[in-house]
Amino acid sequence: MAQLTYRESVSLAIAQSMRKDQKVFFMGEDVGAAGGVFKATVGLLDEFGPERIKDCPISEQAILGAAMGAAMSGLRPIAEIMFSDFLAVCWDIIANQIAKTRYMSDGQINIPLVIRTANGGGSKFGAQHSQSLENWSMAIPGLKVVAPSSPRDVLGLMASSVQDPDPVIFYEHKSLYAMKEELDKTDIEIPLGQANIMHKGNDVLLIGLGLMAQRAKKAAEILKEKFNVDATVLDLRTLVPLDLQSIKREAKKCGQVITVEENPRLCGWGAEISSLIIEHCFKDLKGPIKRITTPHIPLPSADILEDNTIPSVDVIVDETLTKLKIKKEK
Amino acid sequence: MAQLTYRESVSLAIAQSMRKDQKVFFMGEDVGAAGGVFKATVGLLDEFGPERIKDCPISEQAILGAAMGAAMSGLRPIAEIMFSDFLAVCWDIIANQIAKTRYMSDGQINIPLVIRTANGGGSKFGAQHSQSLENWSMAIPGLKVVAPSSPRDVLGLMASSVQDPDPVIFYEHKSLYAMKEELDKTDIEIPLGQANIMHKGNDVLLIGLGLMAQRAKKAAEILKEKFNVDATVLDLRTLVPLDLQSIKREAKKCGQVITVEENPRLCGWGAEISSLIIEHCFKDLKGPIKRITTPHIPLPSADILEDNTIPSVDVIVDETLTKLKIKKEK
Amino acid sequence: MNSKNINDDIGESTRLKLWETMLKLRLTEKKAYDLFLQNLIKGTSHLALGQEAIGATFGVLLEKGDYTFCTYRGHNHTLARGSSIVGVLGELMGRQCGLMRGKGGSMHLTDVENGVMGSYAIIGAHIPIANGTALASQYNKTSEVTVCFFGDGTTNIGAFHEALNMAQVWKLPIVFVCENNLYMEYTAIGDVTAVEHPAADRASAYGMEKIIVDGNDADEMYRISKKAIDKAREGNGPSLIEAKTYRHSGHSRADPGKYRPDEEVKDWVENKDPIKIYRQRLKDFNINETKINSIEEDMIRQVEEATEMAKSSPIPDIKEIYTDVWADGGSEWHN
Amino acid sequence: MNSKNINDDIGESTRLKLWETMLKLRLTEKKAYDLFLQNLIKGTSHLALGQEAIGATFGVLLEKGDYTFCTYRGHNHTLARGSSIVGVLGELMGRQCGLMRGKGGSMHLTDVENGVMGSYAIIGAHIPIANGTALASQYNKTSEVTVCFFGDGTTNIGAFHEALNMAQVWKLPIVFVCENNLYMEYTAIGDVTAVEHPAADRASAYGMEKIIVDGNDADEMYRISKKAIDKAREGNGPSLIEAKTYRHSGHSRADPGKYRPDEEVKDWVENKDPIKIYRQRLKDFNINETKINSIEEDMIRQVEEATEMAKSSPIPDIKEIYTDVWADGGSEWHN
Ligand SMILES: Cc1ncc(C[n+]2csc(CCOP(=O)(O)OP(=O)(O)O)c2C)c(N)n1
Ligand SMILES: Cc1ncc(C[n+]2csc(CCOP(=O)(O)OP(=O)(O)O)c2C)c(N)n1
Ligand SMILES: [Mg+2]
Ligand SMILES: [Mg+2]
Repeated sequence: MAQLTYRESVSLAIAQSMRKDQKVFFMGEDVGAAGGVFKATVGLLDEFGPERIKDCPISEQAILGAAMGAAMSGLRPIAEIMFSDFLAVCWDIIANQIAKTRYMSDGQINIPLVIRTANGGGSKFGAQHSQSLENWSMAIPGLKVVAPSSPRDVLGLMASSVQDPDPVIFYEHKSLYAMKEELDKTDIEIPLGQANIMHKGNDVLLIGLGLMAQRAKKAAEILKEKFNVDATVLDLRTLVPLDLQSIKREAKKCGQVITVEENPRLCGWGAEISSLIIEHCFKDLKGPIKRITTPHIPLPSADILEDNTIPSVDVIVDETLTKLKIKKEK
Repeated sequence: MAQLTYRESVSLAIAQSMRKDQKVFFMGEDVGAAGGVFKATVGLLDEFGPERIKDCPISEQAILGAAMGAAMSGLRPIAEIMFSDFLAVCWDIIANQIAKTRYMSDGQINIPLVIRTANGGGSKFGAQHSQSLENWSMAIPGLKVVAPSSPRDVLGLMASSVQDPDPVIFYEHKSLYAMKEELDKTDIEIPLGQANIMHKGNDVLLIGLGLMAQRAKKAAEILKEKFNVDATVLDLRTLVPLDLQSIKREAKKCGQVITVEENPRLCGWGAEISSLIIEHCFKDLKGPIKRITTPHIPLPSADILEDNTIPSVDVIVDETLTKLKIKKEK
Repeated sequence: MNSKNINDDIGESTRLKLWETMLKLRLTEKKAYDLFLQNLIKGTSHLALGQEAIGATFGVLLEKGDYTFCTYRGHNHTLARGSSIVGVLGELMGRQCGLMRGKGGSMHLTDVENGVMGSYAIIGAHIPIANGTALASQYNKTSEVTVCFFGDGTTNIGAFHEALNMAQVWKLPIVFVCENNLYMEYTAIGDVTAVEHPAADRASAYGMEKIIVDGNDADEMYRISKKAIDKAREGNGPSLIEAKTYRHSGHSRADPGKYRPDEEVKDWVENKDPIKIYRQRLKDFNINETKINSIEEDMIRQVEEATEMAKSSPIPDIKEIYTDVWADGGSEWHN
Repeated sequence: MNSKNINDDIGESTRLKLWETMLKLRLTEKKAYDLFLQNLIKGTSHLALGQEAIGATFGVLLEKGDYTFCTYRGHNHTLARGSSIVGVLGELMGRQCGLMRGKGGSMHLTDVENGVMGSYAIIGAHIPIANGTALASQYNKTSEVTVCFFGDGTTNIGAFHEALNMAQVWKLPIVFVCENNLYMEYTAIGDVTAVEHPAADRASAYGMEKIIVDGNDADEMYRISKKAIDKAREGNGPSLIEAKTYRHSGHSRADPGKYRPDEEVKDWVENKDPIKIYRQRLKDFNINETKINSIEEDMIRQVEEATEMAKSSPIPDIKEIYTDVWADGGSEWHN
C-alpha cells in the first residue's frame, strides 16, 4: 500500500517508464535540478542524470521540435510544457508537425511522444495560466488526448501514453496535484480509450474530465444523499481515443445527459460529445443534453471571480436538479 | 453594376476601408509589391504607398504582435496571415494576447484589428496549406470569427470587421477567390452576426460556412430539382457573434438539421451548433442532427484523395437524402 | 566610481526623483510580500526586489504618452510610471480598487492612463506587441517612445528574435530592456544559452549596438537609458540594453530560491543592492540627508496608507465576470 | 579561381558524383516543370533550379543513416540523398508510385529509407525538429549527422532562433544550411532583414562561426560542408553555413518571378549557373569529356524512363484517405 499524491504519481510514472525503457527520456524547463514548478518531477534528475532529464531554455518550439525529431528516430521522449496555456507558443509544432507527419509520410514516420502539461484553473493565476485546453488538441487529427483525474489514473495512463506509438498530449490538472490516494500497487496500466465509471445510477449521466470528473463525482454523492437522485458519473479519461461505447451505453441507460466542462463554452469537447450522443442515441434521450461549461470568457484572476467562473460542485448539483425538474427544497 | 471576383473584392474592401479611415493600414508577407500570393491585394501599394501597405519579414508573431500593439494605440490594422494553417505559428499572440487583453485590462484596452487569412482546401496543397480552421478561433473567447462565402459578403463583412471595435479573424476561402458576382454597388456593410438564407425550404435545414455554404446551396438546388426536397440553406457568415436567432428559427421550422463543415470532425463548429440546437429546439427535432464533416484526418494532397475528403455537393445531396430516408433512385 | 570627482550630469532633483521612485517600488513590493504571508494575496506573484533601479530610471525618464510593456514581474515598472500603490496592491489582493478590479491579477497589471500597456505572462509575447505602439507613433508621426522590459531567459524564445529584427528593419522608436538577473525561473541563464550575454551578444544579429550596463546603479542606468530614449524619440531607431541585476527573492511566491549559491545571493543583497548603492551615491553628491530621509519616511507612509485603503476596498462584484470581453462592455457571443 | 593550379583535394570520382547528382536534380526538376505545363502535376510546386550544388554536395558527402530535413523546396535534397526519380515525380503527380503515394504531395517529400526525414511547408518548423534526430544520435552515442536546409527568409522566424540556440547549448551533431537565394517569396531578403547576411551575421548570436560560401560552386560547397559534417560527427557541435545562390524560376509554380531585375536573373542564369560552372570545372581538371557527357546522357535517359513509369502508375486508391493517421495503420478516433 502506498499513499501517493497526484503530483508524486507524475514523477513516479515517469520514473517507472524510464526504468523499463532506456529509450524514454524527459525534457522541459526547470524540470531537472528544480523538480518542476509544480514539484511534479522531483527526484528524476538524481535517479537518471542530466542525459535523460534535460533542462531546457525557454524555447517551447525548440523543446517540442527536438522531442518530435527524437521520436522520429525511435526514442520515446516525454516533454513538459509548463502550463497548457503555453501550448499556444508551440502550436505549429504540435498541430501541424507532430500531428500530421505520420499521415503525410504515408506511415513512414512514427512519433511516439508524450507532451505533459499543467492544465486548468483554480489557482488564481489569471487568464494566461489557467486555461483548460483539452479541446484544442481534440480538434487536431493525429493527436491522442489524455486527462487523468486521480493519482491512480496518472500512473496508469502515463504508462500507456509512453508506450503508445502515437503522440499523446497529457493534461495534468493543477488543482489535483495535491490530491492523495491509497494504492495497492503503482505499476499499473490503463488503456487509452477506456472511460471510468466513478459513480453509478440510472437517473442522469454526468460526463466529466479531469477536475470536472472529480467535481461531478462529489455532485453525484450529494445528489444521492440529499435528493435521492441516482447519477452515473463517467470520467472520459481520454478524449482521443474516445470511449464512444461507454458513452452510448450510459447515455441510453440514463436518457438524461449532462456534460461538465472546465473550458469556455464554444467548441468545447462537450459539444462534440453532445453531438455524438444526438447522432447515436437520439431516440433514447428524454430531454436535451445540458452542457455545463465555464462562460465563454477569459478566466478572471481574483478569488471570488475565478471561483464563480469555473463550474463548482454546487453548480453541478443545481444544474442537475434543474434539468431533472427537481426542486432544491426537497 | 460591377462584376467582381472574390479575390478582387478583398482588395477593394481593404481599399474602401482605407480610403474612409486614415487609421486603417495593412500589413503582411509579400502583400505589397507582389500583391499577395493569391493576388488578393493587387493595387493597394500603388494607391496607398509603403507606409500604409507594409511588406513584412517571415515573422508571423512579429506581424500580429505589431498589429495588436498598433490597435491598442488606436490604429485599425488589417494583418494578413498568408495561409490559415500559419495561425499556428502565432497562436499565442492570437489566443492568449489579442483575445484576452481587453478582458484582463478590465476594458482599458481595445483591440480593433482584422486578421485576414486564406483558408480551406481544394487546391491540392497538402495538409499544411489547406486546413479549415474557423473552429480554432471560435473556441477562443474574445475573438470574432468571420468567413465570407461570396464577393458581396467579402465586401460587406470586411467593412464591418474593420469598423468593429474588437479583434476579428477573417477567413477567406482559397477555392472561392475565383468566384464572380454581379454587384450593383460595392460600398456595402453586412453586420456581423447575421446569417444569410441562401435557399428556402421546409424539409431540411442545411447549415454551412464559406465554401461549404456554396456547396450546400448547390446541393439544395439539386435536391429541389431532382428529388423535390425543399431545403433551407443557412450561411452562418460569422461564427462569433453567432446568429442564434436564425439558427433556432430555421431549425424549428424544418425539424431536420444537417451541418456541413469542411474541418475535420472533432470539435468542429458543427458540434457547437448541434449542441445549441439540441439545447434550444429539442422538442422540434424530427430526428438526430447530422454532421457532414471531413473525416478526422490531416488533408491528403493528391487530386483524387483531396477531392474525396472534403465534402462535395454530391455528398451533401446523398447525406440529405439518407437523412430524409429518400431513395436516390427516385 | 568616485562620484564626487565627476561632473554632475544628472543633478539633484533628478537624483531625488530616482530615489523616491526606487523607494516606492521597494517598499510596495516588500509590503506585497507581507500581504502574502498574511494570505491577503492569493495566486502567484513575482517580486523584483533588487531590480528597482531599472524600472525607476525609465519611470523618471519617460514622458506622459510614452508606452511601457512589462512582464508578470512588472509591479516595479507599473509603479514607476506613476500608477497608484493602492491600485497595484488592490489588484494583487483581488479588490475592487485594483487597477483591473481583480480581473487581471498580479501578472497582468495594466494602467493605460499612465502608459502602462499591460503586463504579459507568456514569455516574450509582449516584445512584438510593444513594436506595435512604436509603429503607431511612427505611423502617426508623433514622438512617443515605447519601452519593453523582459528577462534574460526571454532572449531564447522565438518572439524575441522576430520582434528585434522587425524593429530594426522599420527603425521603430523603441527601447528593449533586458533585465539580466542571471536566472530564468530556477535555471541559470548560462546553462541554457549559447552566449555569455543573452541580449547584448545578440544585438549584432539585429544590426544593433552591444550595450551592457550595471542595472543596479541608477546613475549608469539613467545615462544609458536616456541615450536610447533620445535616439528613439529622434527617429533613429531601436536600441537593446542589457542591464545586469539580481532578484533578491525567489522567482515567484512559492520559490525559496535555493538553486542559487548562498554567497552569490549575499553578495548581491549586501554589496550590490541598488537602494543601498543609491543612498550612498546621494550622500557622495552632498545631498542633504534630511531630504533623503524625509522622502523615505514619506514613502513609508504612502505605502501604509495605500495598504489600508486596499484592505478596506470591497471585493469585486461577481457580475464583473461577465463584463468587458467585448468593446460593448459585455460577453455575449450570439445575437 | 584557376582550378588547375590548386592541389586536387576532391578528386575525380567525387567530382563525377557531384556532377551526376547535380544533373539528377536539374533534369528531374526540369521534367517536373514540363509536367506542370502538361497539367500532369496539380497543386503547387517549388523548384530549386539553379540551387543544385548545395543539395548535391550533401548528397555526396552524407552517409547512410545520416538525417536530412528540407523544405517545400526540397525535391533537390530528396533526390540528392538517393531517392528515386520515379518516387519524386510520382508524388508530384499524385500517383501510387509516389514516395508517399500521393498523401503528402510535392511540399512534403519523405523517404526515411534514404534518411530524408521529411519536407516541411511551414517556414522554420523543421529546424527544431532536425535538432531532434541529432539529439537522438547524441543520446544513443551513435555517429549520424543531421543536416537541415532552409532559406534566407526563414532566418527571421522564431523557430530558427530557438533551434540554433538549443543546438549550440547541447552541442548537437547538426549542420544548418541556409540557402540564401536573395528572396523570400517575392520580397528581397534585404528589405525585411536587419543584417546583410541573414544567417551568417547571426551565427555569433549562437556562439557559432560565421561561414559564407558560394553555393553555386560545388567544390567550394564540398569543402566547407565536409568540414562542418566532420565537426558534427566528431562530437564538436553544430555549424551554420550560409550558401549564396539563386533560383532560376519563380518562387512556385504560379510565379513568373517578375519582381527580380532582368539583369540580375540573367547574370545568375548565364554566368553563375552551378551546372555550367561545374561542367567547366571538370574540364579544367582534365576529366575526360566522354565521361562527362555519358553521365549526362545516362541521366537524361533515367529521367525519361522514370517519367514514363510515373505516368503509367495508377492513381492511389481512395481507401488510402483513411490509412496511416495512427501507428495502427488506421484513422479511428474512438473505440
Ligand atoms: C512561453 C513561456 N514559457 C515558460 C513560461 C514560464 N516562466 C515564467 S517566468 C519564466 C522565467 C523567465 O525568465 P527571465 O526571462 O529571465 O525573467 P525573470 O523571471 O528572471 O524576470 C518562465 C520560464 C512562461 N511564462 N511562458
Ligand atoms: C510560417 C510561414 N509563413 C509563411 C509561409 C509562406 N511562404 C512559403 S515559402 C516562403 C518564402 C520562404 O523564403 P526562404 O526561406 O528564403 O526560402 P526559399 O523559398 O527562397 O527557398 C513563404 C513566406 C510559410 N510557408 N510558413
Ligand atoms: Mg531572469
Ligand atoms: Mg529565399
